[in-house]
Amino acid sequence: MGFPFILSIIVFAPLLGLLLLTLVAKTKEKTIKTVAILSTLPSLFLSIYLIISSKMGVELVSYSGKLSWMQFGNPEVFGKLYSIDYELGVDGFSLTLLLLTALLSTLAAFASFQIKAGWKGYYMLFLLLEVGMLGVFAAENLVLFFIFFEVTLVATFFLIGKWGLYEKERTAFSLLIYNGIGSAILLVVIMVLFAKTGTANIEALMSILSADDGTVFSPKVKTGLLLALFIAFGIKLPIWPFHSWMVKVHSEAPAAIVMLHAGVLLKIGAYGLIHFGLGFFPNQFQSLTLWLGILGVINLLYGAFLALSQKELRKILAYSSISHMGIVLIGLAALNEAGIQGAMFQVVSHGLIAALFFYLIGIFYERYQSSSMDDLNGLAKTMPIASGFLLVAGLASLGLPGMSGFVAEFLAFLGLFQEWPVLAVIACLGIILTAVYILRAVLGITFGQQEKAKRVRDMTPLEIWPAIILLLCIVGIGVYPDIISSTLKSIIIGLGG
Amino acid sequence: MSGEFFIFIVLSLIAIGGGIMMINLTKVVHMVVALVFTFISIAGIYVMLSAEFIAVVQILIYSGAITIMMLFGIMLTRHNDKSETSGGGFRKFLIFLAILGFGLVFYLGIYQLELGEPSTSLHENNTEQIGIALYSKYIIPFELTSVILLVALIGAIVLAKRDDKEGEERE
Amino acid sequence: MSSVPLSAYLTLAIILFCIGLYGALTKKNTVIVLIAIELMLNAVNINLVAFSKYGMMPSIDGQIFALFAIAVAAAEAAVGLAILIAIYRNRKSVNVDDYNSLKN
Amino acid sequence: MMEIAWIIPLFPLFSFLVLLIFGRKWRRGQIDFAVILSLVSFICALLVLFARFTQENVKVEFIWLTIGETQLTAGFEVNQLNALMLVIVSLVSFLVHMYSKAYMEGDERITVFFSYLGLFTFAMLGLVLSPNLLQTYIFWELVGVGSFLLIGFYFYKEEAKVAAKKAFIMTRIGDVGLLIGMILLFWQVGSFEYDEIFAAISAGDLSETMATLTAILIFIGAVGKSGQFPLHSWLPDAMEGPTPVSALIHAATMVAAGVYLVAALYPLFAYSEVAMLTIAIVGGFTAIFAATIGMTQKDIKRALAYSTVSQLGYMMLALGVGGYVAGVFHLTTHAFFKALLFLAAGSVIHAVHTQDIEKMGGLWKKMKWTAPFFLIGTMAISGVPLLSGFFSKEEILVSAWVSGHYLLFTLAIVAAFFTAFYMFRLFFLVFGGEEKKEHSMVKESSNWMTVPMLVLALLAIVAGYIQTPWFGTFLGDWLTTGIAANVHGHLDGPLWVMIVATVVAFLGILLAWLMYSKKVISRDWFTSRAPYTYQLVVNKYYIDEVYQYIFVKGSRFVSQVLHFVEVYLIEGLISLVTITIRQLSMLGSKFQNGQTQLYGTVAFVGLAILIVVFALTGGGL
Repeated sequence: MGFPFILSIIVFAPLLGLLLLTLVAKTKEKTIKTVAILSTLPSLFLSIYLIISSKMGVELVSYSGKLSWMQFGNPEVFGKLYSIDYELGVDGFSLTLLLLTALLSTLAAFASFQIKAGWKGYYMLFLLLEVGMLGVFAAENLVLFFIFFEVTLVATFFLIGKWGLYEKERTAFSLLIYNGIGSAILLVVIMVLFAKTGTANIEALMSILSADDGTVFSPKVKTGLLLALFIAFGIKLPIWPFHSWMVKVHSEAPAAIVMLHAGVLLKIGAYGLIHFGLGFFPNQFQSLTLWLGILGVINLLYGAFLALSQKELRKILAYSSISHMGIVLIGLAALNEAGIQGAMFQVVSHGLIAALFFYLIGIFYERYQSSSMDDLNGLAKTMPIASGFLLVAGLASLGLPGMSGFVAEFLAFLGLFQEWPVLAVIACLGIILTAVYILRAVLGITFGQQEKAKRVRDMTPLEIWPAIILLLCIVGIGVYPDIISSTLKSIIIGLGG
Repeated sequence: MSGEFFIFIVLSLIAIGGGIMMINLTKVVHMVVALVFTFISIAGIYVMLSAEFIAVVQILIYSGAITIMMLFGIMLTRHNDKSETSGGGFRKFLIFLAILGFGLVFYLGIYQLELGEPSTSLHENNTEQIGIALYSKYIIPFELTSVILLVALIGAIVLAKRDDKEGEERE
Repeated sequence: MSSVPLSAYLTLAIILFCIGLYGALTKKNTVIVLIAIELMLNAVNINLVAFSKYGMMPSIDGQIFALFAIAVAAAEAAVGLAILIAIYRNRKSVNVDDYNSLKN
Repeated sequence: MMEIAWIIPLFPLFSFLVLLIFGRKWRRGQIDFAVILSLVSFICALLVLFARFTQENVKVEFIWLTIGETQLTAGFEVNQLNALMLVIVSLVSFLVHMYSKAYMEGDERITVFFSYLGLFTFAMLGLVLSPNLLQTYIFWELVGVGSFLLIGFYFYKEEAKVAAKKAFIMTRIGDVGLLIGMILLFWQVGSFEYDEIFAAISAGDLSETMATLTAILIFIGAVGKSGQFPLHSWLPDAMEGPTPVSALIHAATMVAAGVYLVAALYPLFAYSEVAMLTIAIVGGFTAIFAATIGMTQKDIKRALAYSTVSQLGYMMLALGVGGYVAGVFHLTTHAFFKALLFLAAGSVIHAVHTQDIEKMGGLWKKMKWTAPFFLIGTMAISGVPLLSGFFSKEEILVSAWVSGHYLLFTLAIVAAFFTAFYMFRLFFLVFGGEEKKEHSMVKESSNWMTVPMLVLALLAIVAGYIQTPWFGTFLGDWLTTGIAANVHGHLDGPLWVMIVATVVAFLGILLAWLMYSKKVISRDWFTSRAPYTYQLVVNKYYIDEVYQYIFVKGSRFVSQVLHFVEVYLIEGLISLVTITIRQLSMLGSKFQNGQTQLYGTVAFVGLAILIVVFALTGGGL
């Protein structure tokens, strides 16, 4: 295994843009934006290239590799050589997420045009955030993963704290504290694993832990570690009752950042649960599935019910995200092929749909300075195209067949019905509730008489294309899911699902 | 009870008594004077430990120099000050408790400590031994100590000297 | 031969050290605080000298150390007093509680 | 021809996409384009049907999704049932396209309307062609969306918004049942394919209870889509959509999808007696229940909607009592005459600009074409002999009689009487009587609207002759060949059944004539005698109110409670944590008062505690 060139370029290409941006004067708005968008492109194209050249993620080994980074410890004294390498590598799932991240970053960079001041700082942080997100998915090493994980946290903190809406500082701190706690717990887990096994490489850990018959860790310790992972990633996902920071972020952060936040950052939680929780401790995971399923159903219904009583579109979507993450959980709770695949599909699909929603919210906000149902009532009259997209996004979100959300939901339920039929029946209530709150929100905004006779221009052609790209992805996955299921499949076999 | 032990008891009592008086007296000048007893009795202890030279140095430096210096310090500031202790009763109690615990633990650690045979040759030409050690083995630290003393001298003068500018402003 | 055991000296040192510590932490007058610190140093010196005689490897080194400690303590006392006087000139107080410029 | 049957739904899809993308430009050309595409689609469907007469079933599939070792497929299948449905759907769709060209003229969003029509037609054709349950479900939802979009077409009307939402959500409740049933079936059988499900059933791999459970769950889906009790109330509200939509979706095609689903999965249902009985009871109850409401409605479209609900109940009843052919047969004829009725009603509404039948009247002379067409439709639905409805209804009655469920048979007879009554009530009130002043300017609609009605009227007359006791049971024989379940091509019932049906129909017509045309019997003869019953019926048995109270208020209540939990419990816990931390830090900051002695104290006390603790524990902490 050589140096992971292509992955390194994918991950660090935005950093180059960041360095370039330091050279641009603060006032040159156009240049800054152009540089920023251009510097998100290499990652996008390279990840598309990667997914194609690896035959949809089947032959990926040749792209991973490592570089010795730091080593300590004396084998003669401690019996182990502790080494942390610079290792990048992807499997089908992370490759898909890598592509998703690169795509959403480009689109979000585009959507960031609405930022009114401080472009330079904004885009620099934005690119840093992208590096972090890409790195999280490409890291083959827990320590590296953690570093990138923290980079995203820091970047988001500043992006929200400086460019958010009304309660931006509070929100930023809320984000920082919750995720800080999660990170701390994650760090403890990583350190314990590292100290006991002497390696931080994910694959090596997987093979060590799966071959472990209680000599490295006793089963109780493993359960404890798994629970710690649940909390660490559960905060990120978020699992009820750790969700309130995320609602705040959804309603206060700039729309472009929420695109990335809901689209990618929340998915790190799911990615971590699947990759580490399930990958490292499959047996313990098995014994916790019932609780996971119950939490998933709570997430699903709780989010749905709360979305039902909100007035603000952003909040509705925040609770809808909670609800949709419940589907990830129930998919994992099923712990069979269909369920895990459903969870993965949901991760990708919700990323796309949430991004589309918040892209539109950014557009509404630019024109109306609001995303409340009261202020936007009757939007179909003034902005027919945007309302059309909103309606489609809503339909996708409520799991309309032919769109990606359906495939995910369907698979998750398919899996859950095999394992926990009673839970699944309760969870099915969520399908109906989702339809109710989504329609209430979407129809409340688009339909009806426009009382505020404020004339605004509809989406310009330039604004339409990101929405179309997202929509094409959503419909593409929905119509022919096999296009990514083969990519995702490779990991399920690895997990022994 | 041997005579040596008797002397030790007496010296110790004087030393501890001086310390306690230091804590309990109210006038600052009295406190410093009370501590002179302690310093002198410590010198006596040194003699018992076959360290005549140190005992002499102790009397010279502590009982003489430092005490006098402190008295000067008091006189130069607020000589008739009555020193109340700071902090509330709770804090004092807490400190007392902590010190008690601390002392107790260490006492438990040492109260039956015996480390081999005592030296028998220390009192023979004690000063000579010290001189030889200082000028051979410890020559570099010794010289460094002189540097420290020099620095302290200069530093003390600089610090204590009234700043001219400041002085002008004051006057 | 000797009837005074090592532990007696060490106990004396501890008691003196504790008294000094108590004084250093509770007294308000800065001069007393300084002198209490001297007392603590003295207690340590007793230890050094006691070990020099009753230690595991008795030698003159302990006494030398005590000498150095005395020298440094003297220097410290001089500098401390100088600082005290400098502060007193500014604040017109020797009360430790008034020296709270660390706060800002 | 049959191998390329997949192309049939693609025409409307193409039309949908083109109109959606280029909607703003070349309006007129695009509409003609849409109409032509729907015609092409109809012709292809017709060719497929003819091809199916001579050839075997065709099934083509590809892998849609891989789950581990299991492969889910998608594709299409042509058999008798869906070949027939293809023709019905594409024909009605084509006629409605034509009709809408005139009906929607002048609406600035006409291209949007046509694109939605395209979407719906695509979904409906796709539903019909589906070879497995999963694909059926997919298109099942898509037709729901098409319906939803079209109901909410007049988006600025509050009622339209509410109706669209209601339609979507209520059908979705049914859909969830279908989804659950489908998934349960999948875990039992290991496949979504109809063939394999039937094979498993005939092999006896499915337990009786499981079959009943899944069948009833799937039937819930059909209940939602076909507006059966208790999920019927969305269908009358759906009349907020443009009338051609009501004709296409809420009369002829989509609402019949529930019946189609039961028919397509007939072997599964036939396997479980409980399920069959459930279907029959729900269908029979709905038939009479909706018919009673239909008698009191004042809105022409709502009256027709309740009639649709009632007729769909009839079909369900037929399927439930084992009349597979009867159900499908009625589905076919109903599609024609109900579409005709709706189109005619639309024509009337287009002319008089009201939907209230009290404000109509005397239109017979004004609308030379529409009125006879409406009469034909009315006669057909009432079961006047020699029209299509007569034959299909008679077939259902015979099935019910033969199956031995005499109570259901009685229900069906009574429902038939009610049907004849309320349909002719409608007819007499709208077309009979005195001409109203405000309608003096009323004109007959354009040819674009009358021609589709003409076609449908002809079909409403002749469609019955494919299955009659006299001229042969062509439909039944053809439909039942090669079907897994034990169904009969035709049942020979006693002759008196036919006579009773006829008599009942005529009695209903007579009563309506006496009440609304001759006015011999006072119109409030019944209402004055049983005012409470009348109130109950006119308010649709307060079903909507009950739902409003239980479900809408209920979910809002739960939502409020959870909101409370969110705001006070979770946020409260969080603020408890933050307040504790803040208080602790305030306490901590008190130590930072700049006094070295305090710092020293704290440091020393900490050290002392550490030392003591270590001493006590021996350092092995």
